[in-house]
Amino acid sequence: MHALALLAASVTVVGAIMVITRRVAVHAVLYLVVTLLALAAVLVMQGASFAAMLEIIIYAGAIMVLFVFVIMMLNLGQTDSTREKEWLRPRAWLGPGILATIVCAELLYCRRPLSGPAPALAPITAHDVGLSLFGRYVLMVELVSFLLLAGLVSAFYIGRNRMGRH
Amino acid sequence: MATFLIPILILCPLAASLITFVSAGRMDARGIGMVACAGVGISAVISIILSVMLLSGPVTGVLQVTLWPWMHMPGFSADIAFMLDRVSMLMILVVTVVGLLIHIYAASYMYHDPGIARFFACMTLFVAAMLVLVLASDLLCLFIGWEGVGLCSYLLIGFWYDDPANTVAARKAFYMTRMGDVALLCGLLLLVTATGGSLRIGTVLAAVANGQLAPSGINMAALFILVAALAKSAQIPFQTWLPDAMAGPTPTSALIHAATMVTAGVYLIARLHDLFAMAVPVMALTAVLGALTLLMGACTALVQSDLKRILAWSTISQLGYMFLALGCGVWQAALFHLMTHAFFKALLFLTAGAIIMRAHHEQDIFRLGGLRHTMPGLTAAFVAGASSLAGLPLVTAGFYSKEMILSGVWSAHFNLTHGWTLSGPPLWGMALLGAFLTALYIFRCVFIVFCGKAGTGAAGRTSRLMSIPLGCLCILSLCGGVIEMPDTLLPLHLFSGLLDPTAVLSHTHQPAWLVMAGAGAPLAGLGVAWVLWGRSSPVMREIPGQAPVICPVRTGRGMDALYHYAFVQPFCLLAWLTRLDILNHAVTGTGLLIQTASARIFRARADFLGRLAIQATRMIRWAGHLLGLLHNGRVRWYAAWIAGGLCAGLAMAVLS
Amino acid sequence: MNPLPALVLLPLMGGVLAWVAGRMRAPINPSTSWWVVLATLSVETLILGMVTFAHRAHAGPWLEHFSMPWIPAMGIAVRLDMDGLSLSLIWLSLILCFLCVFLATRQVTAHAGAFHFLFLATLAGIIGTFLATDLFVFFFFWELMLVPMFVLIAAWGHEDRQRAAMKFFMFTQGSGLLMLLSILGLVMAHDRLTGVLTFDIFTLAQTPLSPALSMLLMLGFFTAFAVKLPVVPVHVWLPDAHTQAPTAASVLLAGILLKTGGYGMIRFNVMLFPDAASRFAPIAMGLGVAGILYGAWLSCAQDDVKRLIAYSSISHMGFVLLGIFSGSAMGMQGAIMQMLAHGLGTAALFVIAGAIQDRLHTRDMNRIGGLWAAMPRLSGMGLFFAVASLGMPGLGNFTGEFLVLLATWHVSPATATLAAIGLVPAAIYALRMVNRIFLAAPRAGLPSLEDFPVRHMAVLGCIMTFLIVLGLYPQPFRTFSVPSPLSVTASQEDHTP
Amino acid sequence: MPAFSFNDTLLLATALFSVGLAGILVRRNMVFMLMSLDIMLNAAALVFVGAGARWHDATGQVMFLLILALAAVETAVGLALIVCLHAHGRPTLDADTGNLLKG
Repeated sequence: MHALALLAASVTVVGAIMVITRRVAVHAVLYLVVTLLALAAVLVMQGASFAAMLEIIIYAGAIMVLFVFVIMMLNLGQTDSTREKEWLRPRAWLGPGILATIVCAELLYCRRPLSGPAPALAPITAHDVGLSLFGRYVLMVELVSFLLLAGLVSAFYIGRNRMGRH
Repeated sequence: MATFLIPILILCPLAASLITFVSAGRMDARGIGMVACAGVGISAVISIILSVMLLSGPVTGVLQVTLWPWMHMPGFSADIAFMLDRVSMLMILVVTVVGLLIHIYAASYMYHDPGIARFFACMTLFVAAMLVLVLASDLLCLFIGWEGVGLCSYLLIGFWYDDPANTVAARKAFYMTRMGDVALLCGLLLLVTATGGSLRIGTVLAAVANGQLAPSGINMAALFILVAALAKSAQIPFQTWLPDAMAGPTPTSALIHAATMVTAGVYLIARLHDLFAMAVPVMALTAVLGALTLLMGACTALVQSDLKRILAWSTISQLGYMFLALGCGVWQAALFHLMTHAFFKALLFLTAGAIIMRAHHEQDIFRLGGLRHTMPGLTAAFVAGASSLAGLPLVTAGFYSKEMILSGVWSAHFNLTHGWTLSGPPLWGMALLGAFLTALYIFRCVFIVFCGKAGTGAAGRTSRLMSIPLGCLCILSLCGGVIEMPDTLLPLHLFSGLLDPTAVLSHTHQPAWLVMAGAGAPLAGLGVAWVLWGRSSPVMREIPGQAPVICPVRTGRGMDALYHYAFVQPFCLLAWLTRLDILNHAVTGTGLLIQTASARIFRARADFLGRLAIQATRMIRWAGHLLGLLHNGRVRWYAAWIAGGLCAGLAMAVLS
Repeated sequence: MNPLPALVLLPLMGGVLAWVAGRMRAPINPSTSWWVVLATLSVETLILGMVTFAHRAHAGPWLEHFSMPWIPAMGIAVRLDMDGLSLSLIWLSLILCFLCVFLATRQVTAHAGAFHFLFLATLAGIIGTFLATDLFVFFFFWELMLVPMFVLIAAWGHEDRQRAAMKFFMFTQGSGLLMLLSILGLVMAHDRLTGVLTFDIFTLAQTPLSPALSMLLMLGFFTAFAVKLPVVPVHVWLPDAHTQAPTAASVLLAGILLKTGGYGMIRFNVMLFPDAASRFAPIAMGLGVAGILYGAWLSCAQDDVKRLIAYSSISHMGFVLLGIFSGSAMGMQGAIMQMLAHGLGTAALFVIAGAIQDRLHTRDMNRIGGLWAAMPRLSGMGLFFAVASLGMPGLGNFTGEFLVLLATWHVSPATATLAAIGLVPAAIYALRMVNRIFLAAPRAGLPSLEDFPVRHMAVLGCIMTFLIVLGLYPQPFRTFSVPSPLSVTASQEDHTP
Repeated sequence: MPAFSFNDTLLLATALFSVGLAGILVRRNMVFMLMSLDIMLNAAALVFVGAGARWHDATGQVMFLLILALAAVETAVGLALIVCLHAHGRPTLDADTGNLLKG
């Protein structure tokens, strides 16, 4: 394994851990951006550069901006961070930590090393993805569009409702 | 020809019955009367034709016709089959001819009754049922007629149903005869089991003759059939229904007493006389019961004050004669008396009906009186019938038939078991006494009603339609008996020769004084009656009504009361007590009991059970609380449960 | 095309149609559902007529056979077989349904559609019961006819209907469970002995059973049928149910539902367990005689017309029980004749009683008074059927009773005599009814009554004719309605035509 | 020799998934819960892409796209809800207070 790969993987994991332990929401968002960027690097190393691009543009770009906007709207302050601190006492970590550890251990235990020669890494280009996407999975694309539309409508509805109240 | 005529013979009255019943309210009274008379009249003509055919044939000739198989199966077969031999020939002649006369009379008598259609429907059905009864060659087929006759009598006795007393009388008649029917049914079952599956009269009698039946079986069968005949013919101990049967219209009474119904029992025993001849104890019982009945009937008739009731009791008494004759084995005499009795009793009833009708429905003989001046024709008819009933010597039919019975009884002899014997002379004495009493009571009635001071005024005239049958019956009841004479007078045996040419009864060994005694007894009765009631200054106008012996007898309620208190009341009481179905109560009560008991037990164990229950409740509540914790609505907990489930699932997958 | 499933399904479908017709918002005609029922019955009659008169392919005793696997894992199949007995009983059912439809169900105005649906559902259950030769299917239909009848009584009955319906349900359901236990016991015993799990009675009839076990199993069946028949100690539900049920349901109950008990006894007691049945016969005959006498006795003491008729049914059904267990073909045929005749006669009596109740709104004989003057036709019919009920020779009941008595006499004369004595109270109750209702002085203040119209008379006249024919010429019916032995299976015949 | 073998991908995805799970379970603030959810979704997406690379199939990336869309929708709706809740008097955004089935 390349050192670069190792680095990207460790940044990803550490970033994720930082995300769930931060008290201030903006910090967490920034760590999440870091995590996602590192993940994009991992994807590139797997030859999925198209996916990596999407990860950066949509996830780290669009979605995270959404988070930032919302956090800004929520207008979080010192009281919130102290409350977060109060919520994040070590006792609260015990149960979830054990549970997550068990799940992790079990998943790792289940993971069976694949035998046989790994094929040479050939990049899957956007061309391939596009062919597949609008060939075999065209119906899926339509469904996703419905989903997006539904999300759009519901988000709009919830937001509009709030505006109507005030 | 005969196979065609015999069904027609039965179908004619049946069709008339159906037509009159269906046309109720659409046809006028005249038309209904004509239809009914035509139905019975056609069958009367047919029966005469059939008689001629039968008599012109060989001596033992029998006309057989099997219409269709009724029930055929392994072990049993019965057919709707008819048979015309000389006995049934006599019966159909009596039934149709007398029946026709009664119908003609009734067409006038019932002219103004609104229910005339129902009346004639029942009357013609009655005749049809009786014809089935006498013609059937299968005992089960006979049973159809037997029950049909009972049903029709029920309908006719209760014809004027507005008065509950009439319907009670009708039901009484049916119930009484129904008991006999059950006995007959049992007798038939016994016979069919013994003969191996057939109830053909010929087969049954052959089986009896062959000794297929054990003596005890024969006795039982004869006893069963005797009970049936007793019930149908109103003999002791079933006599109580017949006087009450007067509740019906008078032509009905005439039909029941003269032509149909009560003669069925006599006919049945005469038909099965071979069976009875093998059952000596039953024969003796028949004779004794007949003799007792004839005396009892005569005594009761002597103290009655109701004209129709006198005649009713006289019928019971005369039927006693017939049973006496049957018991003594002279069934020809019984049938002969049956025939003459049919003539004179029909005459008496019809005349009585005419008298009552003209006397404003007055039936009490003491309120009538002196009628010979206002209605001489009816007086003549009634006297003719009365003298025939009394058996005045030589000039009446009743004399010859009664003489035949008396001579037969004299020579009877019963060898009962264990050395007990019963011989004829005592029975003969009773019969003679009965003859005396018969003359006494009927002439008492004649003298009271027709002589003496005028009672209730009479109105109207007897219509011609009513007088023609009366005239015919007068002739028949006076002259109908000369076809059979005692040897002492003239060895003329047309009647018994007609019935059974091979065994003509002859009583040459009997002393001549027997006939003299038989002739003397009615004359003595007539004389005494004249002395007591007939003279212008009667010795005894009326038997003291308050005498304790007479009173129950007069009302004829002695036996009635006994039955009432012994059977009817307990039955009603028990039925009333159990009307709500004790078993129902038992079951429902058990349910209630269990319910109460469980409640009791629960209360008794309340501390224990209660604690148990409280504990259980607490546990359940606790468990519910625990479960409720799972559903606390907190998303994170749900997520935790999902993760836990994932853990568990994976663990199972891993460890397995 | 096999007609047997059609026979069963047609009433159900017709019932659903009738319900729909009754539920329509603006019905074209208020009696649409009635017409639907009539059409259904007509088609059913047509099919049955085809079955009856069709040329039969084989000469065996079973007329028709139908089989379709249902739950093969448990050996359950929809097996329907028709022999003469079931055919004649189905004919009886149809005739009585026509009687109901013409004379009784048209008066039902409240929820007519639902009423007709339940009516036809009951009919479907009854027909299925008569046809099923698979014990599971038999049990299914047995319960199927129970539920709609329960609803009919509970919803359309008279004043005390809830209690009566509950009683009816409890008794029949409880005994049905006993039968289910017996069925399962028999199937399990067969499975243990042969390793074949099946509910087919032709196969099960061949099971060699120990005497004690077969007696036990037979008693389970017997209890269920005895409740339905009914036999005296468990007759308790019957008077209430008959009295409280609406007229049509009374007719169905008395006319056909009771016959399923008799049918079951013939097919599932005597034929399935011949040995046990013959050992049990003395007790059963004793119960039969007790039923005859007890029913007649109680019938004499009733003031309620329908109750009187109900108790007389108990008495008549005593003869059926006696005949079935007399152990001879003659008694069996007598019992079948008695069932047919009783079905016709009592149904007609119930119809007449229902008509009286419709007009006078009372069933109390003390308050009805004489009807002959006002309604001669109805009264004449009442008289005829009352006379038939008392066992007049020449009518159907007598044929049955005589054969039963004769068969019983072969076994035990004393029993037969006792049973014959039951005919005396029969006369008492029948004539008591006649003299209280029909031939009596009219009660004062009787409202002006409408007599039976001619078409009703025609229907009743048909029933009358049937009774007379049964009484005077029973031979064709007798040979026609012989139950087929279980040793000859219908499917075998199909294989070797 | 590829930079990332499939085994390594799975290892990484498992770690990410577990961390995301722990985050969901431990945080009461709904914003953080949403972020944790995103982490878990990314872990799943990573497995798809890894599998696609391993067997050289474009389907892996198609699935990645779908998950991306799903995440976008989820985030959008979730954030809208959060904003709404915050405006309606639940400023703490505590997920545990929403258990009363009342608005």
